[in-house]
Amino acid sequence: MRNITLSKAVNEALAEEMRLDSTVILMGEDVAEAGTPFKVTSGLVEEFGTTRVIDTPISEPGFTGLAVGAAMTGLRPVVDIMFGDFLFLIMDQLCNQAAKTHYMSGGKLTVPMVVRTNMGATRRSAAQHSQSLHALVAHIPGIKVAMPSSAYEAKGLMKTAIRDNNPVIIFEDKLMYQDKAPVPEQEYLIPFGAAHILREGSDITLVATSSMVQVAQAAALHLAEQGVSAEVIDPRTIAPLDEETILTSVKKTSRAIVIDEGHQSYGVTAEIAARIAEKAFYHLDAPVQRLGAMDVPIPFSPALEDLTVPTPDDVVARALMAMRGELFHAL
Amino acid sequence: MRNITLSKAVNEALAEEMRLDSTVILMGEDVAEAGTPFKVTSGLVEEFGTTRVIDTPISEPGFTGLAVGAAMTGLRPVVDIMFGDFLFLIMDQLCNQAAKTHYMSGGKLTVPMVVRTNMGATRRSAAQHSQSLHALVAHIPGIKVAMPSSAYEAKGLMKTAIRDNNPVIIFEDKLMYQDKAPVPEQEYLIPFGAAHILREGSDITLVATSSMVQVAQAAALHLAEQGVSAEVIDPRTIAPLDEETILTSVKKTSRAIVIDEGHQSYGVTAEIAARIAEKAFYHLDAPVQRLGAMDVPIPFSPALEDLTVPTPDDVVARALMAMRGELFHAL
Amino acid sequence: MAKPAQKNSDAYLHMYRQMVKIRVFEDSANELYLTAKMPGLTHMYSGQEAVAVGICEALETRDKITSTHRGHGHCVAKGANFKQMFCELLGKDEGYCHGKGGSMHIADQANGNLGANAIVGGSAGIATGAALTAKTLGTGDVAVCFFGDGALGQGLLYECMNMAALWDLPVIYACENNLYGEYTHVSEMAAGALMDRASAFGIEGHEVDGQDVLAVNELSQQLVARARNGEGPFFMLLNTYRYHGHHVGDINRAYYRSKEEETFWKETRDPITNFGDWLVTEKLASFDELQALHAEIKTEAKAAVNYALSAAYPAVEDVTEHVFAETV
Amino acid sequence: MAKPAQKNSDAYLHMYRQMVKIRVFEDSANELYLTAKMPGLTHMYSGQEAVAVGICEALETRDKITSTHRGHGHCVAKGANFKQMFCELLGKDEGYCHGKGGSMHIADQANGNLGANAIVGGSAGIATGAALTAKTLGTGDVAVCFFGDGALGQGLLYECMNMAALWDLPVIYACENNLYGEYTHVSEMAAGALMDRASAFGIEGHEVDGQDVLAVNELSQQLVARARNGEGPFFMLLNTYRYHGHHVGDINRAYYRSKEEETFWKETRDPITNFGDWLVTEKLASFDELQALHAEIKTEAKAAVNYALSAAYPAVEDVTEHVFAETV
Ligand SMILES: Cc1ncc(C[n+]2csc(CCOP(=O)(O)OP(=O)(O)O)c2C)c(N)n1
Ligand SMILES: Cc1ncc(C[n+]2csc(CCOP(=O)(O)OP(=O)(O)O)c2C)c(N)n1
Ligand SMILES: [Mg+2]
Ligand SMILES: [Mg+2]
Repeated sequence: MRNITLSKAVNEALAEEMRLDSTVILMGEDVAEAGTPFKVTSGLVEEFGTTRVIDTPISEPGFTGLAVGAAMTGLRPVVDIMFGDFLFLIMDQLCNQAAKTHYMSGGKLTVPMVVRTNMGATRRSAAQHSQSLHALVAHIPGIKVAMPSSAYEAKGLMKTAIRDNNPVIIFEDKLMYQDKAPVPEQEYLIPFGAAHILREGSDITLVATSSMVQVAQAAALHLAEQGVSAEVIDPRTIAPLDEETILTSVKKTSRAIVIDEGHQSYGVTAEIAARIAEKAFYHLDAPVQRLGAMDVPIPFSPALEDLTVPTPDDVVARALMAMRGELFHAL
Repeated sequence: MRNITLSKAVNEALAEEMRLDSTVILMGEDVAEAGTPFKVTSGLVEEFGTTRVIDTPISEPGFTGLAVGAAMTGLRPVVDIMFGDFLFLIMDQLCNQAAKTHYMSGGKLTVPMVVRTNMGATRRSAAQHSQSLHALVAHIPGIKVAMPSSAYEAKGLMKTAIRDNNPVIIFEDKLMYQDKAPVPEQEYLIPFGAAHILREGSDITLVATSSMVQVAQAAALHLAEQGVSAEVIDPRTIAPLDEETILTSVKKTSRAIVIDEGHQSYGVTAEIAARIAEKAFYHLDAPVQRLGAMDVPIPFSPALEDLTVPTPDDVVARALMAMRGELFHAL
Repeated sequence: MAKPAQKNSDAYLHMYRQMVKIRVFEDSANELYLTAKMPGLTHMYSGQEAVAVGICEALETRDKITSTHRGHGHCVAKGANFKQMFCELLGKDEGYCHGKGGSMHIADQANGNLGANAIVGGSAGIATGAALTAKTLGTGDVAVCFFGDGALGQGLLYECMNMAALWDLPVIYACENNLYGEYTHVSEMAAGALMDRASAFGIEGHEVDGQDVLAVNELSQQLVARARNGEGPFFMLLNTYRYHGHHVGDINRAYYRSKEEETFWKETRDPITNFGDWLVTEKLASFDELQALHAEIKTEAKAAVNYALSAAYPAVEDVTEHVFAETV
Repeated sequence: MAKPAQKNSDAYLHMYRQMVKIRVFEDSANELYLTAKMPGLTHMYSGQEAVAVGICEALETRDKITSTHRGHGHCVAKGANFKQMFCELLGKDEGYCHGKGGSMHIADQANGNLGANAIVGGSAGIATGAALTAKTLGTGDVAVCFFGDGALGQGLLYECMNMAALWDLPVIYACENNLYGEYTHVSEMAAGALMDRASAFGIEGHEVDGQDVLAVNELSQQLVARARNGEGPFFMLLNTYRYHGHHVGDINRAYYRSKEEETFWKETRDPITNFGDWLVTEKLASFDELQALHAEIKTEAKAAVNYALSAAYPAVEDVTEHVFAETV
C-alpha cells in the first residue's frame, strides 16, 4: 500500500467527497489558492472552483454561522478553522446553534456540517496557537468529535464526517500533517463510535487519542522490553465514545492509563478514566491513571513547552508503577 | 441571623466591595436602572452612578474584552453575563485573553476581573437559556471557577472573587435567586479552594455543586431514614478544587457519588470521580458514581425538562445500590 | 399609508388577516401566561405586525426566514398554523418542534421558517448561510434575517453582512427598530446612524415606516425581486414599536419608557387600525367585514388554545430523541 | 513627505532612529529564522515602520498600546529594548515575558505595551478597556489599538468601536492596511469603503499615508491630544505595505501578489529611505550621519542577538509559575 501524509489523506478525503456530492463545499481562511497554511487543501479550488472552495474573511464566528444556515438548507459545508485555538470564537455558532438545532426543532431541521481544525503543542506557537480543545465540544450534546491518529484514520474519519447528518468536528494534530502512513487507494470509511485496538496486550490498557496514540505505541514497545504487555486503544471518536471496547479491554488487563493532549483537569482523560473506574471497578488491580497536558497555558519557550505534554517515558513510568502496585498517593 | 435571598446576598457583596474599592466597576446588559432581569443589581447605579454601573449594548464579546483591558490597567471589573448560555460568546476573550495574559506576560500583567453569570435548568427556558457550562471554563488554566450553593456562599465567594487578582467566573443558579439563607450582617469572605462539609457521615460521600447541594442534602435526609449515613461536601470552587477534603471523606466512607448540573459526559462529575477513583482507589468499596444532567440539549417541554437533571430520588437510589453492592454494570 | 402601485383587494385583505392573526395569537399567549398556563416566559410581537406581514407577504413559501426571541409574528406571517404553534408554546408533542423548542425556538421548516433564536443576533449567520445555499445551488430562494435594534450590538451581524456583500448573496437583513433592547433605549446602545451600519459593509439600505404594511410590502417586493435577481444583499430599517413589555412579565415599564410614548404609538400608529381604516376608506372592505374577520380569528385561536391545552405532552422516552439525526 | 508645522531636528532624528531600529530588528529576527535559531515562526513588520513610529512618537510612556501578531515594530516604537526583545523571541528567561510569550505575545508593561496578540482582532477589547480605565479613573491616558486590514473581518472590533463611541473613550483604532491578510487581498475580504467602518459606529476617521512618518505623526499628535481632551475615539486608516511574506516562512508569494508590486513599494515608497532623503534635503542630517546611525544600530542588534543566544532558558520549575497571580 502507498504511504501518504496525513495532510494528503485529508486532501483526498475532501476531494473524493466533493466529487461524489456536489453539495459539499469547503470554506475558511485561505483554503483556496493558498490551500491553508498547512497546505492541506491545495488543489481543491483548481478542481472545484471558487463557488465550492471559498476563501472567507477573517470572520470565524460569521462563516461558521453561514455554514450552519447552509447546512440547514441543503449544502454540506466543511468549515476550516485554521487553529483549534480559534474554536473559542465559534463556540456560540457551534454549540448554541449547530449542536442544538436538530433537537430544538424536534428533529425537523438537520445541520450536516463538518468543522475541521487542529490541536497539538510543541510547535513553539505559544498559548493561543497550541491548544487541544476537544474536551470542550465533547461536553456539548449534539456534536460528534473525531480525533484521527494517523493519515489512514484522518481520511476515513473525514469521509464519514462529511456524510454524517450532524455537526461533526475533527481535530487534526498539526504536528502530524507530514507524518506518513499506509492508506489504500480504494475508498474506505471509518465508522464513528468504534474504537480501534492497535496492539493487543494483557497487562495494562493504554487508551490514547490523536498523536498520543503514537506516544502510547512507543511506550508499549518499551514496556514489552520490560516484560509488560500493553494493549493500545484509540477511541477514534470521543463523542460518540466506544465505551464497550475500552471496558472489555480493561476487564481483561485490570489496569489502565488514559492519555490525551488536552489539559488534564476537566478534560478527556477524566471522562474515560471515570467511566472505566465506575464500570470496570471490580476488575481493576490498580487505579486508573491519567496523563493529560499540564494545567498551564502553553508556554512559548522550548525549554518549557515540551514539559507540558505527555511523553512515552511518562507512560512507561506510570505503567510500571501500576504493575508494581506503587501508586502511593492512592493509599 | 437574618435570612436574605441569594439575589440580595450577591447585591450586598457587590455593594460592599464597591464601597471599599473605588476601582470596582460593574458592567453588562441592563445592570443599571433595570438591575438585571433577575433584579440582582438593583440599587447599585443609584449609589455608585453610571460611571461605575454601566449598561452595555448587547455585545458580550465586546464588553468582556473591555473588561479584560480595564482589568489590565487598574480597574476591577465585574462583568454580568445575563445567562450562562451566552458564555459561548465570550470564550475567546475569557479563555484566550483573560486566562492567559498573566502567564503569557511572564507574570507582568494581571487581569483581576469577575464574570458573574448563571446556570440551571427547569425554568422552561429551553436549550439556549438553561445550560450549566462551568465545566468548559474549569478546563482552562488561568481562570478560577466558583459555584455558590446558597445565599451565604454567594456573598462570601463573590467578595473573594472581586479581591482576587485573577479572572474568576461565578455561576449562580438562577433557580436559587429567591432562596433565603442566614447571612451575617458583619463582613466575611469565603476562601477559594476550601470545600465545605455540610453534613458529616460515615457510609457514603456525596460531592455536589451549586443547587445540587440541596439535592444531596435532601437525599442525605432520606438516606438517614433508611439507616445510611451520608457525608455531603460542597467544593465551592471547582478550580481550584479542594481535592484533599474530598479524598479524606471518601477514604473514611469508602463510597462516593458526584452530583453536578452540567451535562454528565466530559463534565465536572468526570473530573471529581476520576480523582477519587484514582487517589482513593484502595479505600473504595463501590465504584464512584456520577450524576450529571442528561447528555441532551435542554428541552422546553415541562414533561421532558425535569427528566434531565438529577433529583434526590436519583441520588438515594444510587446510594442504596452502592450500599447493597448492586452495581451490576460494574461486573 | 403608502400608496400601492396597484390595488389588489385580495392581497390587502390577506395582509390584514395576517396582522390580525398575529395580534390575536399574542393576546391569547399573554392570556395563557396571565392564567399561569404557559410554561416559562414569552415575548409579544404586538405592535410590530406590519413588519412581519409586509415582508413575508413578499416572499414565497420556499423563501427562508430566520427569526428571534420575539418570533411568533414571523412564524404566523410565514404561514404557520395556530394549533401547532400553541402546542409548541405549551410544550406539547403536536407542536412544531414536538414541544422541545418552545416559544424561543419555534421553527416551521415546511414554510421556510428556519427558527426563532434565543441568542440575540444569533441567526445572522443562519440566514446568510441559507442565502449561500440559494446562490450555490441556484435555487432562486431569498432569505430574510429578522432581528431587533438590540442585535446591532452583536459583531456577528457585521461579519455576515460583509460576506453577504462580498459574495452578492440573496439575503435581506430586516432590522426591526422598536426603540428598545430589553429595558434600554436604542440611543444608549448604538452610536452613529443606524443606516450606516449596512452601507459600511457595502450593503444598500432602505428605511421604512414599520407601521405601514403597504410601505413595508412594497419595498419588500422590490428588494426580494432584486435579491432573487442577484442584486442583493439589502438592509431594511423598519421603525416600529412593541406594545407589551420586553416579555410578558415586564409589567412596570415607567422607569425606561413613558406611558405617553406607549399611548402615542398604540393610539395613532397602530398598524392594524390604520390599515383597517384605509381599507374601509378605499372601500376595499367594510367595517363589518373587518369585525367579522376579527371574530373569526378569535374563534380560531380559542379553539387552537383549547386544543393545545388538552393535547398530550411528548412521551418520556422522547427526551433522548433527536440529539442526533440519523445518517443513512 | 508631509510638511511639519515646525522643524524639530531632534524629534525627526529620533523618529528616523526608531524606524531603523525596527528594520534592523526584523532583519536580525529573519536571520535567526534562516539560520534555524528561532523557535517557531515570526511575522516581520518591515515596510510598515512609519506607522508604529509615527503613532508611538505622539504618545507618552504612560499611554497604552495593544499590538498584533506582527508586533515587533509596535514594541520597539513604544520604547522596548533589543536585549529583552531578542531574549523573548528566543524563549529565554530574560525576555520581556520570561520566554513564556514569544514573538506573538511580547508585552512591555513598563512602556505601556499591553501586548502582542495572536488572535486577529483580539485586542480590540483590551485597548478599549484600557481607555475605559483612563476615563473612569481620570488618568488622562490614551490607548491605541493597532490592527491590520484583516482584523476588519472580526465583529468584535465593531462591538468595541460602538462602545468607545457611546462612552467617548480616549482610544484610537489604528488600522494598518498593508493590503493583505495572510495570502488574500483586502478587496476580497472587506466589502464597502474601509473608512465607513468607523463612521458607521459614530467614530471620526482619518486616512493617512502610512509610509510618511511625518504625516502619520502629525495626525497622531492631533488625535492623541484630542482624545486626551475627551474628544475621542478616533479611527486611523494607514495605507502601508509589508515587505516580507506573511511570516518568515512565506517565501513563494507570486500566487497572491506580484514581484512588481513588491518592488514598487520597496523602491519608491520605503518609509526609511524617503524620510532619510528628506532629512538630508532639509539639511537636518547628513548622509554620513544617517549611515553612522544605521551602523550603530546594527552593532547594537548584533550584540543583543548574541546576548540572547547565550542567555539562559527559564528553569524547568517555571512552567507552573504565573498561571495565577498572587492575591495579597
Ligand atoms: C446574546 C444575547 N444576549 C442577551 C440576551 C438577552 N436578551 C434577550 S432579548 C434582548 C433584547 C433584544 O433587543 P432587540 O434585538 O432590540 O429585540 P426586541 O426584544 O426589541 O424585539 C436581550 C438583551 C440574549 N437573549 N442573547
Ligand atoms: C482569529 C484569528 N483568525 C485567524 C488567524 C490566522 N492569522 C494570523 S495573521 C492573519 C492575517 C491577518 O491579517 P491582517 O490583520 O491584515 O494583519 P497583517 O498580517 O497583514 O499584519 C491570519 C488570518 C488568527 N491568528 N486569528
Ligand atoms: Mg428592540
Ligand atoms: Mg494586512
